[in-house]
Amino acid sequence: MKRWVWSLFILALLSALPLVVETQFYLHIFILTFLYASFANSWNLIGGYAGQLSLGHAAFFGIGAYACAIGSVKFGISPFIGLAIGVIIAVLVSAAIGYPCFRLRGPFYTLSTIAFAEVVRLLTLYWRDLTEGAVGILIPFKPGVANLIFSGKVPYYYIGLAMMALSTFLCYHVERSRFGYYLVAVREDEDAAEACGIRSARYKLYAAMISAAIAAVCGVFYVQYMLFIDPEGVFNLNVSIQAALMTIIGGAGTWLGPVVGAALLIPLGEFLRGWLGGAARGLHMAFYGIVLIVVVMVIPQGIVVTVKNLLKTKATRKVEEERR
Amino acid sequence: MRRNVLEVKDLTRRFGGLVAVDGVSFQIAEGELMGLIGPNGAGKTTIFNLISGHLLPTSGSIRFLDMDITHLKPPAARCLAGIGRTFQIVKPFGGLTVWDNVTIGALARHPDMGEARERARQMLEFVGLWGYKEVAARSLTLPGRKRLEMARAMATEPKLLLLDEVMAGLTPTEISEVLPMIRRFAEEFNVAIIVVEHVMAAVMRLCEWIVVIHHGKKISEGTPKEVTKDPKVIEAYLGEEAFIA
Amino acid sequence: MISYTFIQVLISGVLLGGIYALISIGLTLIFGVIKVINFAHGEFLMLAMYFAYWMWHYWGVDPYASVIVLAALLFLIGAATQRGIIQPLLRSPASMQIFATVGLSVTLQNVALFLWKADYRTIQTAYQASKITIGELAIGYPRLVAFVGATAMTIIIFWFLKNTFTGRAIRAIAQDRMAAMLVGVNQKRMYMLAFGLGSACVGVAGGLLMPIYYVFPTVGTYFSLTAFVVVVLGGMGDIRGAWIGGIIIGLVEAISGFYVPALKEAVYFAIFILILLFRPSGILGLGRGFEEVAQE
Amino acid sequence: MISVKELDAGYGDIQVLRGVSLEINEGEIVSLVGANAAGKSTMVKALSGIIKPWRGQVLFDGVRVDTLEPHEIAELGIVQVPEGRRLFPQMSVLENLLLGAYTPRARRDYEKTLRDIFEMFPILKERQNQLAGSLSGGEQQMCAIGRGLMAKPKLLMLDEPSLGLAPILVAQVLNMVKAIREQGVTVLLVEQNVRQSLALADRGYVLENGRIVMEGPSAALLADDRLRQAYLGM
Amino acid sequence: MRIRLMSCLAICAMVVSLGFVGADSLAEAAETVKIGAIYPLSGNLARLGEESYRGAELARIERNAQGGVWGKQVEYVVADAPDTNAARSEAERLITRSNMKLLLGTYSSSLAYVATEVAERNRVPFFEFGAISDPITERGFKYTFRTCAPASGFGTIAVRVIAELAAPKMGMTPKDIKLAIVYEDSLYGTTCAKYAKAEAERVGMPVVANEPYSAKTNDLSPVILKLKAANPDAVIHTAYIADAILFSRQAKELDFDVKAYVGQGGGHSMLDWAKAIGDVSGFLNVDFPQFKINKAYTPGLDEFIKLYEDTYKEPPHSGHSLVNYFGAKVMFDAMEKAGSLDADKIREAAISLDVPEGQTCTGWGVKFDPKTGQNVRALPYGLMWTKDQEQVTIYPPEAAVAEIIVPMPTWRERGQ
Repeated sequence: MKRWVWSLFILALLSALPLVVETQFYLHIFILTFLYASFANSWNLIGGYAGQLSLGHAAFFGIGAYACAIGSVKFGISPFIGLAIGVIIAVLVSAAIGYPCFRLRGPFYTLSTIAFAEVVRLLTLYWRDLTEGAVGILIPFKPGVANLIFSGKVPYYYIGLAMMALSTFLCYHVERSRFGYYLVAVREDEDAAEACGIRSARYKLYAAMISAAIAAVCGVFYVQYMLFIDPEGVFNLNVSIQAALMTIIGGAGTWLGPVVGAALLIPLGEFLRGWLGGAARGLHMAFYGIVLIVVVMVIPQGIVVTVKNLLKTKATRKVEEERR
Repeated sequence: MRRNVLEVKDLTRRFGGLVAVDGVSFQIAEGELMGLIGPNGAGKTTIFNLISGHLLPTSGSIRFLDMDITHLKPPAARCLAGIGRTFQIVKPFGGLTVWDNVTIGALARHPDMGEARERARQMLEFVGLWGYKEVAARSLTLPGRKRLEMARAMATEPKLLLLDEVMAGLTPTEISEVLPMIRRFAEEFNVAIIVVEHVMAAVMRLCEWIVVIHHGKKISEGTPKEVTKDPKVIEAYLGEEAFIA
Repeated sequence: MISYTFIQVLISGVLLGGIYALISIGLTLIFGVIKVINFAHGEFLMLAMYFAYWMWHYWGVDPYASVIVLAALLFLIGAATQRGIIQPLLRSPASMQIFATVGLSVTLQNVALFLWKADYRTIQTAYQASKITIGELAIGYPRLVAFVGATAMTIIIFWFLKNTFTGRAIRAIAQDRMAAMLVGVNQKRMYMLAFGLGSACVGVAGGLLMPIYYVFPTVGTYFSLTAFVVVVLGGMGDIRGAWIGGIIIGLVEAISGFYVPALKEAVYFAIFILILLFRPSGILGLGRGFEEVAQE
Repeated sequence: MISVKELDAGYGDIQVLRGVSLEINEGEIVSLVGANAAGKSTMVKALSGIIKPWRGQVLFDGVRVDTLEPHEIAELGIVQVPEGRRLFPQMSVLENLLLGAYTPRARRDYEKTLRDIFEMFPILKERQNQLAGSLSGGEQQMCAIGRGLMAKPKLLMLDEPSLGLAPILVAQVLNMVKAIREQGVTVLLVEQNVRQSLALADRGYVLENGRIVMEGPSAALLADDRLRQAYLGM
Repeated sequence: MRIRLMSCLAICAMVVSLGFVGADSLAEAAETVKIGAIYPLSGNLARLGEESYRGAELARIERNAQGGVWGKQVEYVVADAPDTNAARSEAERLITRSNMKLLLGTYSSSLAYVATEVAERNRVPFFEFGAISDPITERGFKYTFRTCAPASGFGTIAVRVIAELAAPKMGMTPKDIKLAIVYEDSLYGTTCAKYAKAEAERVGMPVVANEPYSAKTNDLSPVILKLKAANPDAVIHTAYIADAILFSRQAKELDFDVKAYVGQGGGHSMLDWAKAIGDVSGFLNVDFPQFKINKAYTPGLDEFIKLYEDTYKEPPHSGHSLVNYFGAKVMFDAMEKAGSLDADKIREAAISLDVPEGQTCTGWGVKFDPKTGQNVRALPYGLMWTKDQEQVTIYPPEAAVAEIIVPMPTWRERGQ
């Protein structure tokens, strides 16, 4: 129960923050952190729990964002309906792509996801009439709840916070549910999972669909916040890499991992860009790369699990030592 | 009369030109313990894979509890039908705790998390791993992992349990601990158990009935006594009388 | 109807294919032996091209003359990557190897961006605009050199793998690691050699490409995705497959570029996905060691 | 020539060998027999350096070799013909044989060795350009043995050479083992086919569950009923 | 227990990082006027971003030497924005944390979209000096002002150069000239090409080919072969540097010749392009003012070049520095007139500026459209490359220093 108390406490703390913090820039960083944490949560479902290493997740993010932007700018549809459409398209596409691609293993699955995201990017460039191609879509700044556009940061802050809290809660719940157990079982050993009565293909597909849905929601939030979207910005390989990066650094397959990863990397990245300015401009991405290599080689399980292990009660450690 | 659980008829499986399993038939009843033995590469594990659905047969049929499961896919469906198995090379879900491992098995019958965990607890107590419930499966010792696999398979509440070399690599003391446990599976849960095993002494002590496979064919079957006396079996294991010397 | 234009398109496609083959050979070699996909392969190409550029810029070395040095440099980089990053991760899950090389790729790209800025650097040589004309058809000299270079490299590497003790040892370790160790092959050294050799190929490619293209920090991404496509098409680990795959993708790109220019990349990525799904062993079906990794 | 002292070995944390000691003298054929999974192959792998012993020593001509890498052991002349042959299936017979002579010591006069081997196995000469994967089982075994001999072994370890062969071929292969010994190569023969291999060997060791349970001259072992028990459990 | 620790860790990490970011907020110094400057100074856009920034910086140095604005020294708080996400963050940071009341930038259109949007929401005036995409000033923003020519101007001038200068020399009317438009398919190329097409249609010039391609391509021969098949008299090409080089090299290989070839800034403005191709005499280009221009039309240009060379010890890389220099000067004038950094006063002052063409260092006049904030007296120039790899101004006639050469030499005539 303590866990709940603490979660609520932190949530309350974060909720109270905008009352104290007046600098919009800080709120902006929090909003970005919430967004990326949610996006990383989405990646975590398929990449962390189900162990399917996708580097094409930007496609779903982009599909959500574009569906909403096209809907509101071209057809005057409310962004709420755009959101629904984006989620539905993302889910359908993820099912259509996931089903055949799950047969591929290791690097081949990863390659196929990269190729898939590229195809989506190229199609976006190609369907100019709908997407404005490389020009991108500008959303007119018309504040209002109906348009899901706000003039201040605070509404975005709370929506972002809710998005992160919900997706994290979802991951938390998944981790403790039959569904989550099944995903992890499939990741750890597919044959053994089947022998335990788990239809591995089906559960991977479910995970891909839920994950795509969350990614699409993140995309919608992104576009409503940025009010501008272009293929370079959302379908970039770096977008997919970042989602994976944060999850892996935080701890793939743990509900807290993506949040920790995002909370570390986003502010750090903003800080590095501001501070490294001048002499070391642009080095923050190189820094990300090095961190990734180091994490993979030194603490492949990520920060959360490593810290957890350090904190393990003596009793558990004793048992483990006895075992060895 | 005990009810027949599994009936295998003329089971055949080819890999390219190689006939790994060649027209094998046998059957097993509730609560029965059967040994499936044979020299290296005889095709025992292939037979297990055919029964558990990890492979599909080229010809022949498999009946399980009055149901034709010859082509039932995927393997998960067979588990849900009531066939549990372990793997020759143990496949625990390494990153998960012991309790979680068995819980995953139990979830097959108890969708409710609480029930599944309770069920898993019972199985862990049964195999004597309850004390290690929070330990990561991969840090268990080999005998521990073998027990874990059995507990996980039993947690799916099978009517038929396939044990693939659960005693290989264990010391005689460890084996003598495992034997009664397997016997209790059969007795207390009324499950039919087929054992593939290389530790002959253990198989002979454990099983009521032995089927001997050689080069994919069934060459003999009977009680342990009958089988060990069978010249065909001796030849399969020890080779023909020397004729070069 | 085969018009002159169409033939010219085909010629362009084959020449472009040569360039793709050039870059893909190293990738496929590394995969074939170590079963690791080097996601930083494109960045290695970028490094090679920068080296070629600096050598031309400071010492006036013709890029064609610098290929030997480039190959040696890249060999060292490749061997060091294998020793320092891949070897410690050999027993880790494939995902860890993927992320290590992805991390390397991100790092190299951004360090290059920092050190050398985003400027496009080109070199000027006397021959780079010259061409061979046959009737109305034109074949650019540098592209022809790249094509011939790719073909020669395919042949040389193929010969090396076939006819030398070391080459056979590399193939042996790719086919059966344990058996190769038993005949006395030093696994670690062969892995370093294979990674080095695969990277050396990209060094040669850098030298041969410099008269045609320009170098900038993200030039690798222009080629690496295509190289993945080529390698999968040709069959992972198959040197000849990489050559043929390169030519095919070159042709596909040229032809689709002529008819549906905006979608030409989409066309070959679609081919890529289809190949992965339906014929993962590649066109020649020689991509050994692939099925075990690729499919259930 | 080889002496193994109190060797423990296994995979991961699975212990297979428990305190095994054995001796092989120069020019002998020693047979290592035992039921499936008794630890025979593990023994051979430990000798080749494929797995590192946990405890104990392996001395080769008085020098410790258990700490060496597989390729260094191969260079010393301890050569294994692995279970299941493990040929390089995508390479020709000739390439497989040449790879046998990969170590510098063997490479020096590999052409002569190759001629000798072609003389010994004419069928390999005939098939030298065929892919090894396309050979029949018996031919593959000969190719594997040929590959082992190309390394100019001082000790040749044959792991289950008769596995999966028809009886007539088994006899042929085992006869070859005799011929190899006559060329001055010491042989460690690991076999399921107890009767035939013991008939061929000078001495034998019986492994059961990772321990040596019997040892002695072959004839004595063959006569002992405990041998059958070790295999069949009763 | 565990959860608590982890959560605390996460929160701490965030707060600590924020603290670091916070540390760089500069102490307010009363005697300086601070303006936020957003440019891409790292990443792929850095090259021209840096060049643009230099121009703005020179204007500041000059202004400070002359006594600054309202007698106070001007200081820039510079932010690096390599991509749109960063542009948004940096704009937020400058406005809400560093309390900037005025922003300038950005060189790149997508960065401008995002940065101006943030500024507008916060009622902070934004002076855009270099980004050309038209929609930047078509969103009805009250506080966004663009001093430079928009993309539509590029397309228009490109067609006018062909129609007004080239056509008479070729003995043709604009309606006879078969025009091909080819462009890289990102924001920049697409926009320029769109306006070129519109202008061609307006003057009745038939467009026989309209070919987009990806600037990331490795091979342009299919595009060139398609153009060749369409057999145009004139080509308008919008490209970045990489594809400009690739296109020209492959055009040379494939002997693709036209009578008039007009680039639209970007790659065709760069000396690197000329160097990579060799003989580029006769190639036309539309761009911001370059340095070979009728000096009578551009008073102050020489002083700018001198200032640049004195400050950076090298000649300007491109006209980007010049237009940013021009833009900053206009901005300072507006500030001076407004008397304070109050957004509405700045707006009022900017709109009231009125400078005719031919009296500034760029030759551009100053007159902001009150509806859009676009400087309506800024149009790009028609340029031509010479044998010495220099660009001379050929259009408009008042600014011209050379005559157009049509038809331009064929590749064969160029030799090599």
